[in-house]
Amino acid sequence: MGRLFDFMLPENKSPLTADSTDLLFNFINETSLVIFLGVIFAMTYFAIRYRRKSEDDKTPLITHNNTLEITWSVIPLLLTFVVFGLGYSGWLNLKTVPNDAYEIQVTGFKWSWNINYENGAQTINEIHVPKGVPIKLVMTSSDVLHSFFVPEYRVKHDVIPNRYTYVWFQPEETGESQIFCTEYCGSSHSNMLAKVIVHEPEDFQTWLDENAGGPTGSPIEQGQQLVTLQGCQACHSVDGTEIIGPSFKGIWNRERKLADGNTIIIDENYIRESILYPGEKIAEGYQNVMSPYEGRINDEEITKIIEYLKTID
Amino acid sequence: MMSEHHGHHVASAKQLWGIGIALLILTVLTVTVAGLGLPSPFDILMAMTIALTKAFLVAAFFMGLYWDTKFNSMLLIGALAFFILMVSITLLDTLYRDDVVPSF
Amino acid sequence: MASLSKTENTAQITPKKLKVKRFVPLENPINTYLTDEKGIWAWLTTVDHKKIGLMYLGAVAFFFALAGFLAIALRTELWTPAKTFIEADTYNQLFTLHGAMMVFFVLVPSIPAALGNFILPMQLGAKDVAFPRLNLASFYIYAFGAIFTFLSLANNGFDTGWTFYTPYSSDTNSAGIIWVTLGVFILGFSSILTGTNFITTIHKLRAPGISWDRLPLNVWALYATSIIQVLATPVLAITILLLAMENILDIGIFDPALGGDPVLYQHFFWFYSHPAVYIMIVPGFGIISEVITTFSKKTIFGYWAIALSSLAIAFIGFLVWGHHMFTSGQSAVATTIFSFLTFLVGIPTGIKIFNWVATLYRGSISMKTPMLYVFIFIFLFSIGGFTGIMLGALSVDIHLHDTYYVVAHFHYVMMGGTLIALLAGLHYWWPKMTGKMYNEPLAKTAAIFIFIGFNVTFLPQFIMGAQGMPRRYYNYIDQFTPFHQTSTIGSYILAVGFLVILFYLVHSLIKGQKAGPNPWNSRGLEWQSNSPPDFHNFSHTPVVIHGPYDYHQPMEEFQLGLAVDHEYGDEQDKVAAEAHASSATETTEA
Amino acid sequence: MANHSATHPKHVHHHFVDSNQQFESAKLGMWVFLVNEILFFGGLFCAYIVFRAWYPELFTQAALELNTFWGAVNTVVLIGSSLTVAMAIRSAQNNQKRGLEINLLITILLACVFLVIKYFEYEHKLHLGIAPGSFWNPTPEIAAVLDHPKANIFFGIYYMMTAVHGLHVIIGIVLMVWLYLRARKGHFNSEYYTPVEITGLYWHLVDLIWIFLFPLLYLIE
Ligand code: HEA
Ligand code: HEA
Ligand code: HEC
Ligand code: CUA
Ligand SMILES: [Cu+2]
Repeated sequence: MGRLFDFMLPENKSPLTADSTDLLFNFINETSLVIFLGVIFAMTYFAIRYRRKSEDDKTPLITHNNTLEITWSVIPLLLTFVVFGLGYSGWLNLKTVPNDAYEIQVTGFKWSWNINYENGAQTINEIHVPKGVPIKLVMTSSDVLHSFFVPEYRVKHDVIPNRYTYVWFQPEETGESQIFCTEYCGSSHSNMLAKVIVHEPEDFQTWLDENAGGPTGSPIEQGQQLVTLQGCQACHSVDGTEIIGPSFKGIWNRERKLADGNTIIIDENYIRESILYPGEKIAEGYQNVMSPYEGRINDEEITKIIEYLKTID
Repeated sequence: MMSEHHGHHVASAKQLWGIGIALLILTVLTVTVAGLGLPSPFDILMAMTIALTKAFLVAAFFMGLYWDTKFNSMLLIGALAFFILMVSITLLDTLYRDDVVPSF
Repeated sequence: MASLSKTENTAQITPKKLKVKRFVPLENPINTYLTDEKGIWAWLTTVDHKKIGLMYLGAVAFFFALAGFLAIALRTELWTPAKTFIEADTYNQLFTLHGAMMVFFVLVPSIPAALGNFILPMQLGAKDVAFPRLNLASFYIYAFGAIFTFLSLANNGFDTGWTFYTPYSSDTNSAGIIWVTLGVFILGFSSILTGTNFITTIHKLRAPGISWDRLPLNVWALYATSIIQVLATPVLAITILLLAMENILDIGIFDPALGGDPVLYQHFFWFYSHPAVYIMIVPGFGIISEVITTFSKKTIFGYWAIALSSLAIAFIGFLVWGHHMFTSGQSAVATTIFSFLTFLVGIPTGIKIFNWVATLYRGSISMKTPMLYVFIFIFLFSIGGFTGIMLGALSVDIHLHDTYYVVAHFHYVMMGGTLIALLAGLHYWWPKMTGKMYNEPLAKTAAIFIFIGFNVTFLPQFIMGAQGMPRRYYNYIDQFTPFHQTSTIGSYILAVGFLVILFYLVHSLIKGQKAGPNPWNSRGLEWQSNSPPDFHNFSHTPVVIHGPYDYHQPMEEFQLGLAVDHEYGDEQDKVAAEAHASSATETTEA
Repeated sequence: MANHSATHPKHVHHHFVDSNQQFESAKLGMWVFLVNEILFFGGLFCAYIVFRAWYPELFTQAALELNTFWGAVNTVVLIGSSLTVAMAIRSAQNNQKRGLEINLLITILLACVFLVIKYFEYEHKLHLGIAPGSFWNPTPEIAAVLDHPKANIFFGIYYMMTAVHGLHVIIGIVLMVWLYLRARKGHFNSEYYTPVEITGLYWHLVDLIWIFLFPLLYLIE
């Protein structure tokens, strides 16, 4: 607290994971500053003190000096040992999840984060967590590499297809913290943002109960929620604006030109195929960037989405 | 006068044929040993030992390292060393993925 | 500091016993390598290392200007948090192209293939590199690789970042990625051939009398670099080949969807690309050593420490690649070891920095442009190096990885280090290469512009990076706006600086004053020739009886023992050579 | 500089002092290049080792699809060609023009035999649908034996290794043909046979690589 380089760091909202990092960050900066100023000072001083006075200046023959050279090899070496040790212990702390941590499942895909809770509640791009409790996020990706980063907690980890990775943190105040995707993942990499929303523990419980079991309501309403939860809206608008994929507005029974030159009418089968295997038929004028939803979404859900899509016009 | 120099050793035909035949025998040997079906670490160890012997023969005599400047041998050994380095460090990751945090 | 002045006299040899005659370079050479063969065709087919060096220099400058121009476009786009003037996909292609070109087309060949090609044989007193035709071939391979990259642009381009991480790169269906991987593959061979050529040249073509302890530090640096080039670049080649196959055929080694492992790709990539950063910086170290002695008129402090630390850096550099993968999901054991080894690189680098500063002590320091760049180098590179240490620290890197902090770090080492060193070398050897002087006041002005512009561009990136601004972001959240805007302004100042350089260098070619053979009064062997040198570098095979940094001896006496007045092959020369090539060299044997 | 060729034999380039320096340089250069070749293949071997360490059972299973007999024959063929290359160098050193030519021809022939055998091996596998990458489409009988989910990766590595090696063989053949043509014109003798020597080094390396590929790919039981 109150160290010279604190101004460089964002607010620390999870002291259990952030403190050791901040400490080391400051330590390296301060030590480096001292050595750096020493080098620059010596260099500038010599440049002035020994500036060339005439072309015939004589200089002494100084080839080396063992004492000095050993000093300036050993001191940095010792310093690096310290830095390694501190970094290692801080990192152990980041890897060692407390036993009582509350687990939440996170799936990254182009270009959203889908979050699943133990009771079936689902959110998109929002992680709701209780304050003062260690949280463990179990993460995977359904397409390419992404990386989960919360600057205010000093945690980051890559999110990898076919593998689970995790991070943990323990927020100590309510409010919101920014989540970034920090592994390059294509066109909208920089829009793959999300928020951690920290509640008082009671409020969190209420929220969780309210959302238990995922989407609710009529099939059409459920379809609407699914379109949001599955992150379709990152690429498909419902009001006709063109983003990355074709807009859903008026999609039903529309004519669709495909990249291979054929034209078809958009019906149930086409939509279903487009969701599960988007690479099979590419709409003309668009890139094949939609990731396959195969395995992430079931038939029932697809039907609901189709019901909903029919209603947008 | 040229052949006196270390770069210009002329191997005798007998030598070369000898090495060639040794390599043949080793090939037959490695196939036979593989057919025996030794238990797990030994089969690969055996196969690699034979392969290394063959490699040594080729490098030392066909490629003439035996008569050549030491520096060229050093290059070959160096290349192998860096290859081994690459593999072993990579294995440090791939073999220990699921391991818990190392404690020391 | 009193102990510093301890002197040693062992290096002094009395030249009188020798039957060597003084060799005096001409003030106004009539026949130089530039006038020797004329016409475009002669240039394009030349096997002269000097001309090839210049052709590389031209190509490197061209790509630098192009990639720098892209950088300006990037910075301009980042003026506002949302779209400023280009689309997201264009932006992504731009930073990929910027990074890939700067690394593969500019920095990797810059010092070795451009300046090194020109200077190395001269510093060895050789007539050419060992394989002149291979040298030319490597230039054309380089050009060929570049063409492929441009073909890639014509085929939808590529937007993977210069690191080409799978599965993004193997899944993308843009044909551009295939072309660019082919381009980089081909380019790798150019780099390998240069390295092979240099190693052989250094071993076999030293002039009589250049023993290992009289090798200029620039040669040591290039030697270390060549070793890395030969050992690391083939791994890049195979990686890139596997990547291309992954993309075309889906062979599945790196693609998790097919059962492969994306982290393995990262190992392969960084096995090359971390050593590659030392391919970029170590030749820079060589230049700094040369310039700092010349302009302090003083022997280098700690010759062996500097020479061997280059080799140490080259070696340790192979053991640390995993520090780019701390968040990637590699195993804990590997992570720990990589972090530990990473710091070790700092030690030999520190030794160099301290030795350079110590060289200044009691020197006769002349602040000409090359020297100014050396000071800038030490300033900027130290910052880059220290922030590298920051990134090597495990817990801190978790926070900083893939943020602008990393972007700032590598610009400080690559631009603040290598590129500044390149500028130092360019100005230092410019009179030798062209026979002309450049405009000193303008050069200093440009250097100051670059220094200021650079810091204004990249210092804010440290802060916003630590604040959490991720890299490769087309849009960003509002809180980072002031940092980005400062950075953008800085990049414009930088551009002005480079335009000034472009202006006065061209001007110098046309109207520059004659330089004379040795305008800096350097003791380096390359300066004991005409400027510009003639076709065979020296009209006589030099017999060297002094180290390259013997500033404690008067110039007259120094020159006296430098070269013999006869063709090598004459009996008398051989006697001289054998007498003085004490621990040397293959070349003196008959 | 006019008189510098006086002491130089024709084949010695101007920037070398003498023939020996040139020869030594060429050989050193070739060795440095071989270092690079080793690391190049090293990448493939590294991938092989990593996957073998992960899925040993896959490798045992998949190697059964490779024909040990033909692999062994090819090993013998390559060893033979290495021998003839060594003999070719010897002939050059002894000024035996005829011997040089014949040895080079036999080498080229053996290299071609190697490729032909390789071709039939590939052909056979492709026929069974054991094809690289997206062409992976094994016939039902094969699929029954090779029921490992990552079998495609083993063959991905197999094809990469053998194809890259095969490419080196082809390059080798081209070089040998070039040597043969020069040998016929009488370019080589005991004073100057550098190209034969360094091409020989290259060819031995190609053999060396195969010496390891053979047990690693074919001989896993
Ligand atoms: C010329 C190129 C160059 C050079 C020389 C360096 C030098 C170093 N680099 Fe850097 N680095 C890059 C180019 C370079 N780097 C690039 C391009 C990337 C990003 C790639 C990408 O992802 O796109 C990168 C990324 C990068 C990372 C990964 C960051 C991340 O993605 O999370 C790390 C982590 O350890 C790192 C560390 C280091 C270290 C320890 C050094 C050391 O060599 C520095 C040594 C120097 C000093 C330490 C200063 C001088 C020393 C003293 C004055 C003595 C006193 C010293 C001590 C007390 C320690 N670098
Ligand atoms: C050699 C390495 C090098 C150099 C010199 C530079 C130079 C610059 N770089 Fe770059 N940069 C990289 C290597 C380099 N960069 C790499 C590897 C990446 C990562 C890419 C990735 O993520 O994949 C990157 C990424 C990168 C980013 C991050 C993009 C992102 O993550 O979203 C940014 C943003 O500010 C940036 C800016 C700049 C700027 C403003 C310069 C300026 O310094 C440029 C100044 C130069 C000029 C303005 C040219 C002017 C020249 C003339 C006018 C002609 C004169 C000619 C002669 C004198 C010969 N670079
Ligand atoms: C990564 C961005 C992205 C996401 C996320 C995404 N899509 Fe798409 N989608 C596209 C693109 C681009 C296309 C056009 C190219 C194509 O046909 O594959 C498309 C095409 C479609 C089509 C065919 C539309 C037409 O007009 O031809 C449908 C239907 C569709 N998507 C549904 C969905 C649904 C439902 C979801 C969520 C469960 C979703 N998409 C998520 C990018 C995305
Ligand atoms: Cu997801 Cu970047
Ligand atoms: Cu690195």
